[in-house]
Amino acid sequence: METHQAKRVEITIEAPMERRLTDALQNAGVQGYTITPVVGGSGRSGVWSREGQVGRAGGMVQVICIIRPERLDALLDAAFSVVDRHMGVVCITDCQVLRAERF
Amino acid sequence: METHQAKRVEITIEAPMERRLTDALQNAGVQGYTITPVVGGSGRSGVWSREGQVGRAGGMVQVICIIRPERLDALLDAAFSVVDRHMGVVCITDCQVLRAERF
Amino acid sequence: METHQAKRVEITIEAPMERRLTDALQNAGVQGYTITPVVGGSGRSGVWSREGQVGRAGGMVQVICIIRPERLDALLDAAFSVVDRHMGVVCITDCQVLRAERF
Amino acid sequence: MDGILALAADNLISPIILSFALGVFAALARSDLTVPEAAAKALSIYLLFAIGFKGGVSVADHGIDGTLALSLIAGLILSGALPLLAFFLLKILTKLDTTNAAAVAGHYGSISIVTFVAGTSVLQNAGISSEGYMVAVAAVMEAPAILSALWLVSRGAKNTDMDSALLREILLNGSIVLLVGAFFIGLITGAEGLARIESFIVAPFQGVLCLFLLDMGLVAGRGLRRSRSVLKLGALAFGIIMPLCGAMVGLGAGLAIGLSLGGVVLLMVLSASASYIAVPAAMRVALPEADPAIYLTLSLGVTFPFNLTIGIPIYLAIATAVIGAS
Amino acid sequence: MDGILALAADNLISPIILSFALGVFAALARSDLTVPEAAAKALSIYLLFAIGFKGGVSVADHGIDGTLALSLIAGLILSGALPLLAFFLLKILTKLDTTNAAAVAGHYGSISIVTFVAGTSVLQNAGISSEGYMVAVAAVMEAPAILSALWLVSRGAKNTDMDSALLREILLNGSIVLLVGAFFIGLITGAEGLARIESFIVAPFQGVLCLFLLDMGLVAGRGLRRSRSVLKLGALAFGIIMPLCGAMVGLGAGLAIGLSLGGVVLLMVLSASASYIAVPAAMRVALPEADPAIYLTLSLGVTFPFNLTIGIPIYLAIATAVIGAS
Amino acid sequence: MDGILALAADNLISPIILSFALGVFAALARSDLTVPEAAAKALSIYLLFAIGFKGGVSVADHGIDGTLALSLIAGLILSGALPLLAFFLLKILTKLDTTNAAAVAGHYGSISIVTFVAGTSVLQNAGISSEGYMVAVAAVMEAPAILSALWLVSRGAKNTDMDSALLREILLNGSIVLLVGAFFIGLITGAEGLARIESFIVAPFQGVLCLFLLDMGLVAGRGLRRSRSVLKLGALAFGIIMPLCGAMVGLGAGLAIGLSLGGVVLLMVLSASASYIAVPAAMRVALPEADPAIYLTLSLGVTFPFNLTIGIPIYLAIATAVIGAS
Ligand SMILES: Nc1ncnc2c1ncn2[C@@H]1O[C@H](COP(=O)(O)O)[C@@H](O)[C@H]1O
Ligand SMILES: Nc1ncnc2c1ncn2[C@@H]1O[C@H](COP(=O)(O)O)[C@@H](O)[C@H]1O
Ligand SMILES: Nc1ncnc2c1ncn2[C@@H]1O[C@H](COP(=O)(O)O)[C@@H](O)[C@H]1O
Ligand code: NA
Ligand code: NA
Ligand code: NA
Repeated sequence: METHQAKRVEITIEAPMERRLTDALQNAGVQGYTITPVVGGSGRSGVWSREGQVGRAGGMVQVICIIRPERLDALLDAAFSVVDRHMGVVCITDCQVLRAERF
Repeated sequence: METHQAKRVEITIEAPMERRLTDALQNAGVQGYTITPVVGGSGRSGVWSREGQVGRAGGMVQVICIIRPERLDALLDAAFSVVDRHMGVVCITDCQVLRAERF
Repeated sequence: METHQAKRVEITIEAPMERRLTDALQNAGVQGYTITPVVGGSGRSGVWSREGQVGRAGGMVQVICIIRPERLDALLDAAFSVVDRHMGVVCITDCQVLRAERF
Repeated sequence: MDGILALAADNLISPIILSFALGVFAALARSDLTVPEAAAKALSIYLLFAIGFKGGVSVADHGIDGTLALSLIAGLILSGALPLLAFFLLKILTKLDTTNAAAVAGHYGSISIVTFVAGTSVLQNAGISSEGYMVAVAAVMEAPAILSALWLVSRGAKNTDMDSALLREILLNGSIVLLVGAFFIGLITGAEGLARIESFIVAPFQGVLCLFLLDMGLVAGRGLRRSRSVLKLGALAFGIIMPLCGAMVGLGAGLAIGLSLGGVVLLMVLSASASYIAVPAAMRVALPEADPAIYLTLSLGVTFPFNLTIGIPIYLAIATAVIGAS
Repeated sequence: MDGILALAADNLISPIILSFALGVFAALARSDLTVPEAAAKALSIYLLFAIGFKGGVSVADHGIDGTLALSLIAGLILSGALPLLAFFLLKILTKLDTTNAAAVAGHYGSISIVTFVAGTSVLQNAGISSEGYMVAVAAVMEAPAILSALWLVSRGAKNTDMDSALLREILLNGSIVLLVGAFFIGLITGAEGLARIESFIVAPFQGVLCLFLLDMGLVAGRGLRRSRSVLKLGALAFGIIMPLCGAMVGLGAGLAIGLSLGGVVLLMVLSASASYIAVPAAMRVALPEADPAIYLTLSLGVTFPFNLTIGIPIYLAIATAVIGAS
Repeated sequence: MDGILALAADNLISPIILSFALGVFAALARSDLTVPEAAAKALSIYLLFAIGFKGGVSVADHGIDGTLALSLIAGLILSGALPLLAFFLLKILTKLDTTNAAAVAGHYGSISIVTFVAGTSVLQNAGISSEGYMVAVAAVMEAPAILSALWLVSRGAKNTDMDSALLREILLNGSIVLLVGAFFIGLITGAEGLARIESFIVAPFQGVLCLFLLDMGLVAGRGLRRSRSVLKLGALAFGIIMPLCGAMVGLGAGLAIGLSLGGVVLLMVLSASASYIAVPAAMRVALPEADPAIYLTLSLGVTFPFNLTIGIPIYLAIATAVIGAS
């Protein structure tokens, strides 16, 4: 099966920033992303868990974007503008995709 | 610690197709996979979110398979037969695993 | 944008072992990790799903750690000491991160 | 006529309708108010269980009358036939291609259980009784419409992913199993069973419905906001004309099989309502090329609120006039 | 005898049992009916809170009688000892290895709170009162069985992952803390506290139980479907013989410490029931080599429905006969 | 004085407070007892809907009196002004930097709706009536405090991420929309609407509140366990002194605008309470440098239980004394 080179960018970000991040991505021309839930974690600011929480403040989500390599920089600039002063981890991996015309 | 080369295949697919995909994987001899939830996303067909939804129609899941490199093609053929006409993203990454005998 | 080489370790482990794993990680000096939910899967011990379950026994979670390459071995030793006799998959990928000082 | 207007007004200012409106407003205003998916599913499980159970108890109480079998058959036929009518209307009113038109048509043959519940509570407030087994009729109307929709597509030599697995999924989909199962539990345990769980499934029912409709309003509003562009005027017109036509067909069927006034109204409501849970899932599998934004927005964003607010009082008025006159 | 049969029949056609049956049916038929995990957990939190609270209020009302301490001690001993009996039976009836047999045995020393609730509601329907503190006995019976199971394995020089962290987890596991905590809240606030929250924890209780049992039926049915192969005839027999034997031991203990008829029946039910929440989690940690399919299917798929349907009426009949005769 | 102590004692041993205590205990003991996130959110949706609706019905019943507008204005001013007081106290009592102090201050200008509910139920038990529109006052007090906090930071030439998107998010945040929306639904449908859903939003209310407070106890306890180190003595003192000061300001405002005894107490409670849902989310966006451990622990771990247990009875006592005397 024919596969094509792409980049998988996984951004772990505070839930209250989610809409700002996806808006920034859209503005940077990134139309495809998938949001997955996060139930807890640990970092320099301590351990946290979503259990029993009512508000969105104390939680994070992951936004996963798969894009062509040449568009990576635009995406990272957009993501960085949002993540900058906030908690959040940006992790980029090389990957292969089927149906390259979709990206 | 000794690690072994493997492939990580992450298939984002519409929830109503989940059982069809896992059946196809089983038939192709892929016995190990992990299903993770997806809460929202965006693509060529627009933005969506699982919040408040009752049915499965408007949602996706991720199916993650870790397999030996030599079995990748069989898996992709099986996945593609299901994903083909449907929404869905297939993303393949090189990875290392512990305990290779399990894969 | 400047990126830095790192490792992404994704550990899929039974939910009752979650705290033991994160404790072992902390003891091995790994302070940063993110926990994501798993809703079902299949392996040598059969097919399972979290739907309708009340207890934690019949479920798994994913613990994702992003670390500097040189600290990978310490992390794997810690993870392996917990995963050893238990169900669980450890998958390591090369990745790039922004803001290397955080890892 | 005054009575109808009063009824319609009364209906419009009920907490249930206003909760739906609040949800739509919150979604359109882009508030972050949301009901968690698990909570929405739990509410729907409660509603299906309660509706089915009460229907079963009512049949246990009043006995099965001769029209039960006829009503079930009428339901099957209506569900199978209404998509043809819908398809025809869509071809006249809109420019949708065959696949999309068939997918939409499938939704209108099937039913919305919440619209059905709203119908029963309008009847209740008006002091009109109805056949308890109408719940079972609702259940049998869920699935045939899907087959009709797929037939409409395959007729055009298009490819559908229909197979036996899908057929089993359609017939055994969660909401049908729960509704029918609870119906039989109610039928078997009867008034005694009801007495045990009455303060769970009867007393708080209307309140739970408010929260469920709040959620449906949120989902509908989000859909409307995102799909404004796909809704051309013709499609909008279809979303209002189709339930009216469907209700007329339901009226004819109800009169033909001799249902009571309440039963006739409920059959009209079932015929007029459109699915937004079972059918969309089946369409994603069998007709992946059809655009969900179109069928979901029409069904949940246009027809559902239309029925809930003015549709039901109109159907009741028409049925009262026709049956009173005959 | 007629009375027992009538009671058993009455028990079988209650909405609660039928809801369980519906769940099993839906799972075996591979319907996509599911209860979200969060909803199932919420239901169980409600049930534990309500059960504990009502037990505490009942003790506050009737005062603590002399047998309270004795009952708690009896509970501890039963929970520790029943796994030995179970292990012995398993070695006779099945070919399970030591690890798996010990894991299963641990489940049967511990308890199922829903079986306990079903027991109290059968008593209630029969107009038989029982000691409110039996809830506390249920709580103390959760944990010791786990230690017995681990001892059974370590005796065989096998390795278990028992450590102080696990011990704390077992003793402070969520369901014990909630049950005991709610018991004390009920005890402290008494009838006045109950009056405030009665319409939440008493009136809708049976109805909530229906939905919870629907979910347990779904989980049990899914387990049965997937694990049919692991269930040999010997294991199946164990799943029915063990509760009967356990109930007899419970009967002896109840008589010895002088419980009322209702109390004796509840102690029998506790002894006969098997855990499917706390113990499985502990076993995954301490005995990862034991196969969950075996112990979960036996406990939830065989013993649970057996107790719910015919077990409890049998225990009540036996206790009535024995106590009436003495 | 005796009356107050009795009331305080009575308050302390209510199932609601004890449920909170149970949650804190379970979290500190590291029990794995948890309420799923979706269930916690569902409980809060229920509470907001019920509170808003009942407030609206009460206004529909008693009519709008002249002080409604005054009360809303008072609420807006209090919410905007209290953060200044809080900031001042923080600068005296603690060594927090400007950003953290401003973030904490914002929480104390805003309100906790559960504390408000606890206040209404203490009033109810004491047979004291209050203005139904106090719910609307609660709603208007949610947001202005956030703007004050941001002003406090920007004054120091620090950077805040305030923009129009955030402003819309604050004003249309889910809890405000639901509370105000339900208020209007109650106002429009009145006593008739209430009659329909009373057995859902009135009867089980206190019981649902118990489970919600169990969850809040768990969250607060987990916060306390993890953030013990960040809580210096000065901060702790602030967590108790600030609500007392806030209540005094609220008392003055309530007397000035001529509220009834009950209304004055509720305004005191609102002024004394601190937000832990809407404000934290806004702070994460606008003041990411502020440490959530500080503001959440203070608000939920210190001030919330203080108000719930002894704060409210004290405010009631003071208000009674002052109003009785005048
Ligand atoms: N090295 C890491 N690997 C994976 N997730 C991380 C890592 N560091 C931080 N995170 C996630 O990001 C959140 C915030 O991190 P921090 O800003 O360091 O407190 C944590 O709670 C984790 O969920
Ligand atoms: N480039 C992408 N990266 C990550 N997820 C994607 C991407 N494109 C599509 N998706 C996911 O797949 C779903 C369907 O995509 P589409 O078929 O393009 O509408 C989206 O809603 C996303 O959840
Ligand atoms: N090859 C694999 N790829 C992804 N997940 C796996 C794989 N093998 C096992 N798993 C996950 O690990 C769980 C336990 O595996 P096992 O111990 O093989 O039964 C499965 O239920 C899956 O969730
Ligand atoms: Na219809
Ligand atoms: Na037992
Ligand atoms: Na305040």
